[in-house]
Amino acid sequence: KGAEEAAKELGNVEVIYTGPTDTTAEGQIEVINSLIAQNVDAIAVSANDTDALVPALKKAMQRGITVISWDSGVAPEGRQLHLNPSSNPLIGNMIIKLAADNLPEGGKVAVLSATTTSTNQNIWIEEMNKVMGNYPGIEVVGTVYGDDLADKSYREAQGLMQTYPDLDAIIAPTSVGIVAAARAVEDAGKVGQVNVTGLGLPSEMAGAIESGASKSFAIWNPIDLGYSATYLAYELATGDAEAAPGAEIPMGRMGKLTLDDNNEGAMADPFVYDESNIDEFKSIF
Amino acid sequence: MQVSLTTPPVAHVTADAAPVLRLEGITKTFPGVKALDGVTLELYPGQVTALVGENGAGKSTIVKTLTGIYQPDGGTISLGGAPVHFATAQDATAAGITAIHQETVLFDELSVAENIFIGHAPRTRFGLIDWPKMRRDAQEILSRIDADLDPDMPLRELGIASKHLVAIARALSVDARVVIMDEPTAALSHKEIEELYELVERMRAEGRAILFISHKFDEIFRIADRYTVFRDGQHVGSGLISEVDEAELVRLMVGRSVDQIFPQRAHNIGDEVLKVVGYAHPTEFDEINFTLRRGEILGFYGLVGAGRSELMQALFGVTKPSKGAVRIDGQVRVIRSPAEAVENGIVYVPEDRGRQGAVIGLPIFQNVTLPSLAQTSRHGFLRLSEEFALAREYTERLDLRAAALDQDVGTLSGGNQQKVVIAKWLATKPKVIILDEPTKGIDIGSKAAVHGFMAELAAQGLSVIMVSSEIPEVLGMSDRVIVMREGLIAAELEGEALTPENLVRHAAGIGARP
Amino acid sequence: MTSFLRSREAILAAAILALLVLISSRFPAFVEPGNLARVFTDTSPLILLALGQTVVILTRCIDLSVAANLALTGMVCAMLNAAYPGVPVAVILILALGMGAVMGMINGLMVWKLKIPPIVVTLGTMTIYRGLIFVLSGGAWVNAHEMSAAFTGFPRVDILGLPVLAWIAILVTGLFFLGIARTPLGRAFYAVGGNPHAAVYTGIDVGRTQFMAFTISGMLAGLTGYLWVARYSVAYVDIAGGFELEVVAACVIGGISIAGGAGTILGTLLGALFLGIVKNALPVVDISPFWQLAISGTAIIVAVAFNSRSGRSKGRIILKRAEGHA
Amino acid sequence: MTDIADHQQAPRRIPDRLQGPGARLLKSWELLLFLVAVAIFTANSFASPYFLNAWNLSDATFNFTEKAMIAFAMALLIIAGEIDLSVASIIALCSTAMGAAVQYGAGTPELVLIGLVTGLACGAFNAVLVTKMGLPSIVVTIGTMSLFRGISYIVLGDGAYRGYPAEFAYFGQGYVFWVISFEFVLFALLAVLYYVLLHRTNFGRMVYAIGNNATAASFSGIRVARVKFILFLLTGLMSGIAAICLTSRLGSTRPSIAFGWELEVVTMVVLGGVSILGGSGSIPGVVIAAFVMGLVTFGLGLLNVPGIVMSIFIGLLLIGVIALPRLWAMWRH
Ligand SMILES: Nc1ncnc2c1ncn2[C@@H]1O[C@H](COP(=O)(O)OP(=O)(O)OP(=O)(O)O)[C@@H](O)[C@H]1O
Ligand SMILES: Nc1ncnc2c1ncn2[C@@H]1O[C@H](COP(=O)(O)OP(=O)(O)OP(=O)(O)O)[C@@H](O)[C@H]1O
Ligand SMILES: [Mg+2]
Ligand SMILES: [Mg+2]
Repeated sequence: KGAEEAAKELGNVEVIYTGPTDTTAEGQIEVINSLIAQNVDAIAVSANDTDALVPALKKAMQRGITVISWDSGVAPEGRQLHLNPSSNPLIGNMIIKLAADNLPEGGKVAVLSATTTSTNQNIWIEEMNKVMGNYPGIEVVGTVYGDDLADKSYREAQGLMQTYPDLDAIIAPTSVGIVAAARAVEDAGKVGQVNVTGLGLPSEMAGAIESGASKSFAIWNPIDLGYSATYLAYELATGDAEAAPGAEIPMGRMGKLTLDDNNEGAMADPFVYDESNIDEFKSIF
Repeated sequence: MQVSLTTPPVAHVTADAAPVLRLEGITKTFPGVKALDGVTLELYPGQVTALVGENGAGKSTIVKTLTGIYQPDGGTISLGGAPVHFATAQDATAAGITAIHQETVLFDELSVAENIFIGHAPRTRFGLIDWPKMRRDAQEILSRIDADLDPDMPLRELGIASKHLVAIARALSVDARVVIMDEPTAALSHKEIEELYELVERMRAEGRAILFISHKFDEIFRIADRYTVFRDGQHVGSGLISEVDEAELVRLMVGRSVDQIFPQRAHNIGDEVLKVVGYAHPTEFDEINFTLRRGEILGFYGLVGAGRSELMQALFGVTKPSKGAVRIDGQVRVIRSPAEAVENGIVYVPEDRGRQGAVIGLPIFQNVTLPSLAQTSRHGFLRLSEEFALAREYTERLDLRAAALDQDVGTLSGGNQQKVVIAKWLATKPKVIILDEPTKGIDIGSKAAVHGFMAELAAQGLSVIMVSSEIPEVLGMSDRVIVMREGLIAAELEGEALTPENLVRHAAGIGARP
Repeated sequence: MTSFLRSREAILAAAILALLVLISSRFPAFVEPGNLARVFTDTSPLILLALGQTVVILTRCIDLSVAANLALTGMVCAMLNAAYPGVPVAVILILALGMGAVMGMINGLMVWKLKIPPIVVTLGTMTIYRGLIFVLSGGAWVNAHEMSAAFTGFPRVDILGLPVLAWIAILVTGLFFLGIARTPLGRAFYAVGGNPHAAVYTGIDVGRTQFMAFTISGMLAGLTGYLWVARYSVAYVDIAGGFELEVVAACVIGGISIAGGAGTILGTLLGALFLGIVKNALPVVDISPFWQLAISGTAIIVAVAFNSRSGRSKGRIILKRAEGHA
Repeated sequence: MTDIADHQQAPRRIPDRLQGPGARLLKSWELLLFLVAVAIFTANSFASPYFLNAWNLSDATFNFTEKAMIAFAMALLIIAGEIDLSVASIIALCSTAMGAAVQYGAGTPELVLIGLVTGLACGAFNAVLVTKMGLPSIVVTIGTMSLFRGISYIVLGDGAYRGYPAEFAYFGQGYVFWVISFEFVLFALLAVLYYVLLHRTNFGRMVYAIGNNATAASFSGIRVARVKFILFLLTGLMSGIAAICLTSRLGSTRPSIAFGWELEVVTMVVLGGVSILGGSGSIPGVVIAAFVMGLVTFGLGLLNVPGIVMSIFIGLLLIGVIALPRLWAMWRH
């Protein structure tokens, strides 16, 4: 939706949106190949495998196509720049802060992560661990993987509550995982004892906030993300901007993106949702 | 023999008794075989009609037509005077016709009681199967035939004879007007056979019509009131059993005198080729010793189920014997697989042609060259021209009737399929060829051809083992005959001793029963 | 009784008990009744589908389309609920059963009337049903807030300490025990798979029976589709992806012979529970969930090797004197 | 025609063949499939202006080359009446083994060797279970499908192996000549090899015989278990080769690599006219089916049809090509 908004603003842009129907890297490569074949000017990809897409994207760049990755990244050699929805340290800090804010006395938290082939979660968890020192009394007791499958995430969340009967919070930095974890908490009758937090979409989490299974969670605005990615791809493809460390590239109403040494940049801070503002956003995204 | 005891009272068999079941002009054709050709059959209430005929005469086919398993191509069936049509087996059961089929049509995973009642199990008020009643009824039927079987036992745990009793119980579970028994005594022991006879007596007394198919003349003359004879799918005679004798029945069945049809041949028998010493198998056969000489035809006779096929398959390496040795041309050979048997010059034409003989789906020439690929190929690569040449050579020698050599062997008639299987083996230039029921299910013309080239093979110095259940064939073709019974060699007959009476006596164990 | 103790089911039950003892030695909480009930509830969808698959395999067929059928029915139910929140759950249940049954019938008809091998038919319909979800939904998700409370709440309504989902699994298992043991159709499944040739002799229509098996399997897949979507409160294209193999695995572990005609409902139930317990226990006993796949693979191989060993038939005995010893 | 004339002159002579090569070709499945392929090709070139472009077509071949390599061996296996559903998992395990070797500093030759040997070992494992223990291959390979990939997951978890040597990239990304990729050359070479193996050697003949009637084949002196053993080995080996190509193309290994490929391979084989019940089928059929599937997915890809919708077409194609002739026969009756 955001991509179309940007396209309209820019005027001469046509957006081909394919996927997310291919969950395997091999499938994404086929899609990229067909995009290359159509001589598109730019590809903006949210990868489900950091490395596997690199050869295909390299080929695209060799044929003069602008390649950027957004949200879930590709290794640096496979793209010109990467747009992070937010900076990784910020997210890492945010997710643990959300848990800690509700645990003034400290407590045990566990992480429910996503699929085994996406890198985002691991980076965030890494960043989170770096700042653990700032939250005394909070103990991360374990990390499990729900593969971004509703049923598996649900089961893993159940498992966490059994293994650690005195668990205080589950952090799920994945939109599938957080919904499933909230369900599991509700079904286990542990609303109030176990707080679910992490990254999720207001539309999916509205129920969990209402029931109290989740006190708060965070997310960036996906519409803004699509908008920014489209804008960046346009700027690079038209040659108006160049992706190099330190460069500042405009992205319309979202301001400018500043690239770091890895040609990565962060869009904006994640935004926190709780019962005070959930109703306002749940019908938007 | 207690013939006098069971000679039926003449009052039963009056000429004006109306048949309860009447089949007229029934025709049934299978690809390549006319199994039934306008046959007529009548069954009378309170009488046992014996149906006799050679293997493949069409006896089982008429049973299947009568029980709704096959649909006849033509003709009428009338029950109690009214024409009937059976689309499924259940229709026939509902009309009061029940059968013990020749092949076991039972379910290994189901219990004895259920095997008896499947398709017509007693139901409760709610339409559910009433297990307690089914068990009780099964128990009752089993005790009626004196079968000491637990109704709850899974069938797979029973031996073949017990399974046969279950099949009999199944037929009796229906209150039927017409009871058909297709070779019911073939798998039973002496005691069980006696009990079966008593049962037939009882059913006759109850006024049921019974069709009794058997190859054993003694039992036919003991329990039947009437007879009907089929030959090659045709009705060739029927009447009261009291008005025929054994010789007349045989004449009707065979329809020709024995020496007329079998080829004359020179008996120039050479050295010993094969010697089997002390062959044994835990469940199939024991103490098998015999020799085979060059140019000889050795017959193996026995009732169906005597274990001949198992012995031959062990010689061919399909099953492993537990003891014993084989010498070929004086040297001890170990044969663990058919491949090794072929390498040692022993080949086997199986009884079950469709399953073990011809590779249906492959063309004729590929069937013929299958064991000879090493000959026709070069460095493992096929040479089609060589294959066609080899296939042509042997199929033409056997006078195969086919449209082309690349025709699927499945489209040939039974006899011609048999020729393909034999051609396949002749092409390997074997020392010993084993033919298991070589003319089973083959029409008369092809039979003569098969007999003709058997004689020719022997004349050329090949040694032949022929397993056959047909007495005329055994007598007409063999130089020497081994009779098997219950997995053992019962007798070895030669020269003067080779008479039908001797064969039957040893095969059935009459006078030899311990 | 002794024959039961030697049966596949008893051995599988013993294996499950051993597994539970092993887990409880380290994590006593796992075997608390409350948790076992949760494990059972969690395994309920697998049980439902495995029961349907059982009758299909009994008739010498296989149904690879169950997971896709589940997902399609689930999506349709979810979309219906999102569009018309007022439609009562009873109607949705009937719709789910009916839609699932129709998809099963399509499989069954192709097997029965066109004589296409079941594996080819269901391989094809598996991709078609799955693709239709995308066509219907345009790839969009139906999320919790779009579903009505009655819709998502139904499977988790608590009756006597167990959620409705678990009760449905118990009810259907009960129906299967009854239906397989006490109805002519139930017995026909065994007859058709065990000896299709002989089935004809007893007046059973082989193709029709297979058709019925596919219909039942499809119907259960449809029912599970609604329950699944309601339970996890989300419907999207990939739900239950690859679940069909887990379903077949449950049957195989439960001793259902892939050659047809052999196996029991109890076996399937135990096979599904075995997989369910393993799946639920791994996160608890802190074995990496990455072990799960290898463990279920090994279980399948061990089960099939074991079943073929115990199921070897004795064969017939010609040598009369050998009969006594064998 | 001449054959029949001969037949009339010498009545007892049986002609070699009933129909000439032309008539046989006309009735063949391969021709039907070839026409389908041509139709799809034509439709694609009208539907998308980007279709008729050498580089694009070359890219399109990657959609099927690796799967087709496995499909060749799978075709033989299915013709012989068995099946191997573990092929995609063998790829995962081979790729994992190679990735692990990279961490120990293995060079390209060692990697290739490890990939092939791992594939063979997996094939041998299946073969022993099926031919020595007499277990049904469909169940065994559903089991090993979980087991092999499961081992990859145990080894790798959510990690990945990368850092493959630069030369290793050649197998999946190299071009032999202009737009002709190494993978395509390998595919073509294997197609010829398998054609010869199945249609021109004794071994191929035995495969057909076994598939049509394993008992009769065994009764004809064929060592059935040995032939099947070799076929499982071949399937494992081909999966190893496919693993080398795919790993090279992706430049990294994750346990989810090639997920779901087993069904695509089986679909390709069945679409190629191989009877799932065994006994019939041909390599040319499988080759054309590979092209058909590649063309369908690439053509629809150019129209930006999502992958999942493409699978509907593949599913319909699979059922349709089998059902339509039967429906036609029923309708004419
Ligand atoms: N299903 C079938 N398909 C093809 N041919 C068949 C079939 N059933 C029987 N025949 C053929 O029909 C003929 C009659 O067979 P049938 O079984 O009726 O003989 P039979 O008199 O019962 O012989 P036996 O004494 O050996 O039991 C045989 O030539 C047989 O090969
Ligand atoms: N496992 C079995 N259960 C029931 N019947 C069987 C079984 N195996 C074989 N039979 C039946 O036994 C009969 C033949 O047995 P077998 O071939 O061993 O005996 P045989 O002495 O060689 O007789 P023949 O060669 O004349 O048939 C066949 O009619 C066959 O259908
Ligand atoms: Mg008969
Ligand atoms: Mg025999």
